[in-house]
Amino acid sequence: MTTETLIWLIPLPPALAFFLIVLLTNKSKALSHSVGVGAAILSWLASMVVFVRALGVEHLGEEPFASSINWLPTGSTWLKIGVLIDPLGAAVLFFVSITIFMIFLYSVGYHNFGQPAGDHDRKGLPPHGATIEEHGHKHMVPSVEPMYSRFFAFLALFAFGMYVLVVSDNLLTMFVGWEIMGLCSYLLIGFWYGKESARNAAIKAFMTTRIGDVFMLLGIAFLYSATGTLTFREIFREETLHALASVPSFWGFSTAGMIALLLFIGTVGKSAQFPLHVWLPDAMEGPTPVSAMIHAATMVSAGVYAVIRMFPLLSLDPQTMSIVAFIGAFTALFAATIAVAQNDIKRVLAYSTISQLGFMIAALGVGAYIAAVFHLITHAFFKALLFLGSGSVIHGMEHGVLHTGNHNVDPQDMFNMGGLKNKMPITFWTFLIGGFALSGFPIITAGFWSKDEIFADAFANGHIVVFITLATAAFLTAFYTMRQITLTFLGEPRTKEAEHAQETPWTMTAPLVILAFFAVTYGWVGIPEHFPVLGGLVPNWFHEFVGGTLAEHPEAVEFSWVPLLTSLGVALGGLFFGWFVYRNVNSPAEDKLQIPVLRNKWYFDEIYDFLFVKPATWFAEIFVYKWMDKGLIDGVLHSFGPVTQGLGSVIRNYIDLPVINRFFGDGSADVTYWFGGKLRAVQTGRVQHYLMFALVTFVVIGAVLVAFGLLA
Amino acid sequence: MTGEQIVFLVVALFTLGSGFMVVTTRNLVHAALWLVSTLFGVAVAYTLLDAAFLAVVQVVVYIGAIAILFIFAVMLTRKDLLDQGPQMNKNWWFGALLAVSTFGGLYFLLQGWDGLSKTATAIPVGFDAVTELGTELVSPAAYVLPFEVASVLLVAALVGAVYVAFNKK
Amino acid sequence: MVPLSWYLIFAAALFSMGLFGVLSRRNAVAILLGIELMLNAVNINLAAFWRYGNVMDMAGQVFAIIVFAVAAAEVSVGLALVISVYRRRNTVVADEIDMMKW
Amino acid sequence: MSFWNDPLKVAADWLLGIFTGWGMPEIAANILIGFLGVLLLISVLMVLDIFLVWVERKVVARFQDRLGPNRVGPFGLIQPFADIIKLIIKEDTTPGGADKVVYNIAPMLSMMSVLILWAVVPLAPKMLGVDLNIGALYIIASGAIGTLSIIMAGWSSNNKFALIGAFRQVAVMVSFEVPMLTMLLIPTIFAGSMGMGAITEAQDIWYVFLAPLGAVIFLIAAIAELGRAPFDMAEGESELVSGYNIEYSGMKFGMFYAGELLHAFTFGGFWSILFFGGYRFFGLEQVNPVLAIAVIVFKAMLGYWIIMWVKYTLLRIRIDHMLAFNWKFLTPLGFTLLMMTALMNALLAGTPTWLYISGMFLSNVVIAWVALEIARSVSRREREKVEGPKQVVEAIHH
Repeated sequence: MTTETLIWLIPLPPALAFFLIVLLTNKSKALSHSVGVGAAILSWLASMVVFVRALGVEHLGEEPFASSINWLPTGSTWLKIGVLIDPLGAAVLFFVSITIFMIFLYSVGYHNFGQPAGDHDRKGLPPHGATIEEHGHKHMVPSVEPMYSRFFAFLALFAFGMYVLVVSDNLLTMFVGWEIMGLCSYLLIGFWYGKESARNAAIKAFMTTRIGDVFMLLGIAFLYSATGTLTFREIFREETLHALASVPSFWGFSTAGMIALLLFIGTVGKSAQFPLHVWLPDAMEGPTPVSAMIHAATMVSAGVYAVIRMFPLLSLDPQTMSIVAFIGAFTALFAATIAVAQNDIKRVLAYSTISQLGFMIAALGVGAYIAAVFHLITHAFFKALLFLGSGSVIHGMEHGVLHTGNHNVDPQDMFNMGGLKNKMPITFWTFLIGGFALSGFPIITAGFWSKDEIFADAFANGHIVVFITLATAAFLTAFYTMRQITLTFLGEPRTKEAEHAQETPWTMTAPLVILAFFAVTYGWVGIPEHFPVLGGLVPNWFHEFVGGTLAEHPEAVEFSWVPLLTSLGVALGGLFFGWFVYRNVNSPAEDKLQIPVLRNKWYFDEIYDFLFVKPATWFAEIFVYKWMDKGLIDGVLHSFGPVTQGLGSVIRNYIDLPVINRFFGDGSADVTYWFGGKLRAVQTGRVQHYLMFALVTFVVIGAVLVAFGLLA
Repeated sequence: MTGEQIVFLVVALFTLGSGFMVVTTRNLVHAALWLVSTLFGVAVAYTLLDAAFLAVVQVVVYIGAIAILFIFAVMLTRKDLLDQGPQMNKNWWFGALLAVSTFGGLYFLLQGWDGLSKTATAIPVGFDAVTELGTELVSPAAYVLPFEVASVLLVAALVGAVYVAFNKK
Repeated sequence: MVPLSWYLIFAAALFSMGLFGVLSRRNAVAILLGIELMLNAVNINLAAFWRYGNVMDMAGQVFAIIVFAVAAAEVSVGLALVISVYRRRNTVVADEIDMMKW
Repeated sequence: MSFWNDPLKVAADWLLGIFTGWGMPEIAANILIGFLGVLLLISVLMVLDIFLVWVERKVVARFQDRLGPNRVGPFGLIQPFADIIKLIIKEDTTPGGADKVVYNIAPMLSMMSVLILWAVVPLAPKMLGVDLNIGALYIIASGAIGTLSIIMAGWSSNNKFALIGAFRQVAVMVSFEVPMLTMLLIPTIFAGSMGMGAITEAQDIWYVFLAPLGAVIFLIAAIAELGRAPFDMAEGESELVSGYNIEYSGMKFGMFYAGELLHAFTFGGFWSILFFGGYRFFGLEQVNPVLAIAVIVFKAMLGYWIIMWVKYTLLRIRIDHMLAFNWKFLTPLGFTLLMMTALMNALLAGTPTWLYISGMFLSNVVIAWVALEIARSVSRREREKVEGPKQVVEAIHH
């Protein structure tokens, strides 16, 4: 099979799995998850084959795997859709397929497959656990998710969307995948629709991302009207870009800049950048695999991926670049500050995700293309690892909760944990690796290399402000990461639940181990040549490979000690302080950093509530509903009724009954009846007579025709 | 008057004669048998027209199936077989009149038509009508659709006939 | 060489005979016999037009084949009707089968 | 062009020379020669027919563990002539109330329907009456005439046994024409022509290897067409005395009888032509036309032998079973086989010969197997409906 065909086929298995599960196998849990996981494996294998073949190609950037077909006729020409795997695509495909596969695997364990059905579990609520009788005494065990199959169906659809987005060679199908994922994130965040918080979170996420998507759609439309094509390789042709850059548009932006900006807003929504970041922390209401899915593997990466795709367009306009850089850096810092004061283990990770995405965006803003991609991938690995790890922790805690039966202990609150190191060793070590990678622990972890590269580029390109901001953010990152680890794993158990927490099944730990492996090693493919000692031990493969995507290959920045020392300092310092401050903090009260403004996320939700939600509600309920609808429109409508009635009765009495009914209706009936009475004698009921009549008519007509010379 | 014309005239007279017997004989079985001979004559006419396939199909379908079916039907409806009463209905003269007038009309129309006296061109060598017919019957470019429709019609007729004639007791 | 007109007139005559049979026989089976004659006349015309027209164009023969099929169907159904009528009303005289009137 | 390579041609030329020598116009001479040829063929067939009577009686005798005719002449070879003389000198009765004309035409038609078949039988390369490119249909057409003769005989002899017999026979013949025609189409598919000569020439491998099932079905249909056992309900002596020819006596009966025998032999011949390569026998036919004729006669004899074998081995089948067997089993099977053959032919076109042959053969075998399985299960269900499910009798322990 040619690589192109294979690429076409990659998104297929999840889609099929979705329909299979929804339509056929949703009765059987085992069947459903085997279908789902099977699909994930198939796509993963295909992706790996594609990836390996991609590695084999020299100058993949110049001639990537691409094939396209005509889709929509647009006047004389066609709207083409197709697939494209260039170095960027290959790299992204690599981690996406792996993470998706891992998450499928993980979900099996997370939803307690194989456990008995819950005593009083209801659809739309998290399982509460089941009582089982074991040699004499009852005790609670985790119970299986009631909507197990549905979860895998959604997951599969989500994977489909992501694959479509990655392999598509044009903005249109990319946007389609983008929207599919938007829908699925809505469905999955609101998966436990029984919980009001989940419902609200789902709606919030949907709405917020929708804002971005609308702008993105505008950008796409603008691009199409400007260039007449949506295919990347045609947009990124030299003359096209030049034309776009030269034509000015509104507010001093060039067309390219404007388009890039609009598309970027889409990304802001999707990957939760500064103004539209609010939905992401709430999205934690979804099951943990969803969090990992959305926050590491697919959606947020998708946002960044989109911007990276559009980089050639983006880089044309310095104004846009600076905006991007600013937003990225600001997000990085400010999300980090919030993360410091969160107690929910997953929310911390959520905010750290936002801030890490900020890093990537900022990197793009300063033109560090490769660094952005690199960080995207490494981050995907270690953040997926962290989320799954936290999920595993929560799972263990839930086990403890079930054991004690005290259900008002929040298994996600870090202050309820502590000392889990010994209870859940695998989870602990993998989580530790993930955390160090996140905080950029020097040399061994992947996070270090990607972050360091960002610093280096930012510094070398002379964006000092961005550089300092990011450095601060990085420090905070290390800090809250260590805080999290300390509170969760180190020290003594603070609750009985924490004492009875226990390690999770292999389906959950295996992905952790695998991801941990990548979280460490993936950094080594991108070690800069000029790095002291290590530089050049392993070639900077990543730079070479991904760099090929761009038309002119970006050369590596020359080495400088400042960023290196900075990153070393912030990472180690942050980690140290994190441990030092929280080594014996046992309750939120003792936590000095719990200042309200941080706890309440700078009051963003409240501000938005005041600025947008309240007015919208007022407009809808008071203005439109009460005044417009009830008052004006209904009034008018109600006045119609009587008038029409009167008119109708007049027409009936003076026109309908006498004229239509009597005269035309009955009259015609009478006439027909009379004629029928006269003519019925003709109908003898004998077939031969009928034939004779017909023939006579025929002969007569023929005779007439001939007589008047109309024939022959 | 060539040999072919003589043959044609003989065949035509034979056919018309037996056709006349078909519509006039009192004994219906004889009528059916006369029909058979008429069909034979038509078959010979086909061969004179170099349509051998039609001729054979005529024999197979009409004589092998339809005529036999008629004989069956005549014997199954035995009551009127041995002919009490007239075989003609009471206004048969009018039918005859109409038939004759129809023939006259057709003849008149034919008189007015120019392509009437044209004679057949020789069939080109190597042209196999049967092969051609077969390919055209099943080629989508030509007549496969009517062909299929005809088959459907036959199936419908088969089912219908069985259903109608089935003795529900 | 036989001119086309002979065939056409031959067919016309056969057709008229069939018509006469259809119009004036009492027995329903006999009526069907007449119909057969008419169909055959038509077929002769078709074959003749094929032969005297463009031989390469098989339309005439194809039509003839279709007419065969139609004739077979018509006879089977017609005779089936006759038989079932005979079962129910114990007659095959067309004039006596006249329930469908006022 | 010596006499031995193509005797008929030489003879024809010779005669032409003579006739034209008498000042006869060439067309008339040719017509006359053709007529003479037909005469020759028919008379040869008649003699063969007489010989067949002897064969039949000998064989049936052997089957029934008798000696058969052995008094008149060596091995009773003269017996049939004696029979014929007897038939001829017998009184030729025509029952009162019979429809004279029809009654007398029927036997001739019956004989004719068999004889005209031989117009398309290829006796040797380039030696056949007329190479119709629609030979297959021609066979069916002659069968139609046979049907006609039988119903005429049955109806005209004004005898209810005859009528019932004729009805049965005609019903059987009309029904079994369908699978027969279907099977005729299978060699047509292989050879790409309906002409008997072409089919024979195309048989480098005998079609029985390509369509064994087809050969079997054709044989069954042929036997039913002949109205011989096990399909001889039409003349079931036990209830119909003798079926449609009950009233016939003397040479008229003789014609029916001879017609049936010759019909059987002819179908043996067609069987061999369609499925066993006709006059072809490892290039023997190329040596000399006489050899070719010998080959095809031999093969036809074999076919005839098999038909007799069946006749004297199997029991008579009830008429409704016969028709049900045809419409519910044989015809669907035939259609399936035809479709499958056409399909395989299209699929295997251009593949090496061994693959083509094996593919065809296997498809036949598979279809046959499936059909038999279905038939078996259905019949088992029927049987249980009649006599209830099998009781398993427990062994009694003492």
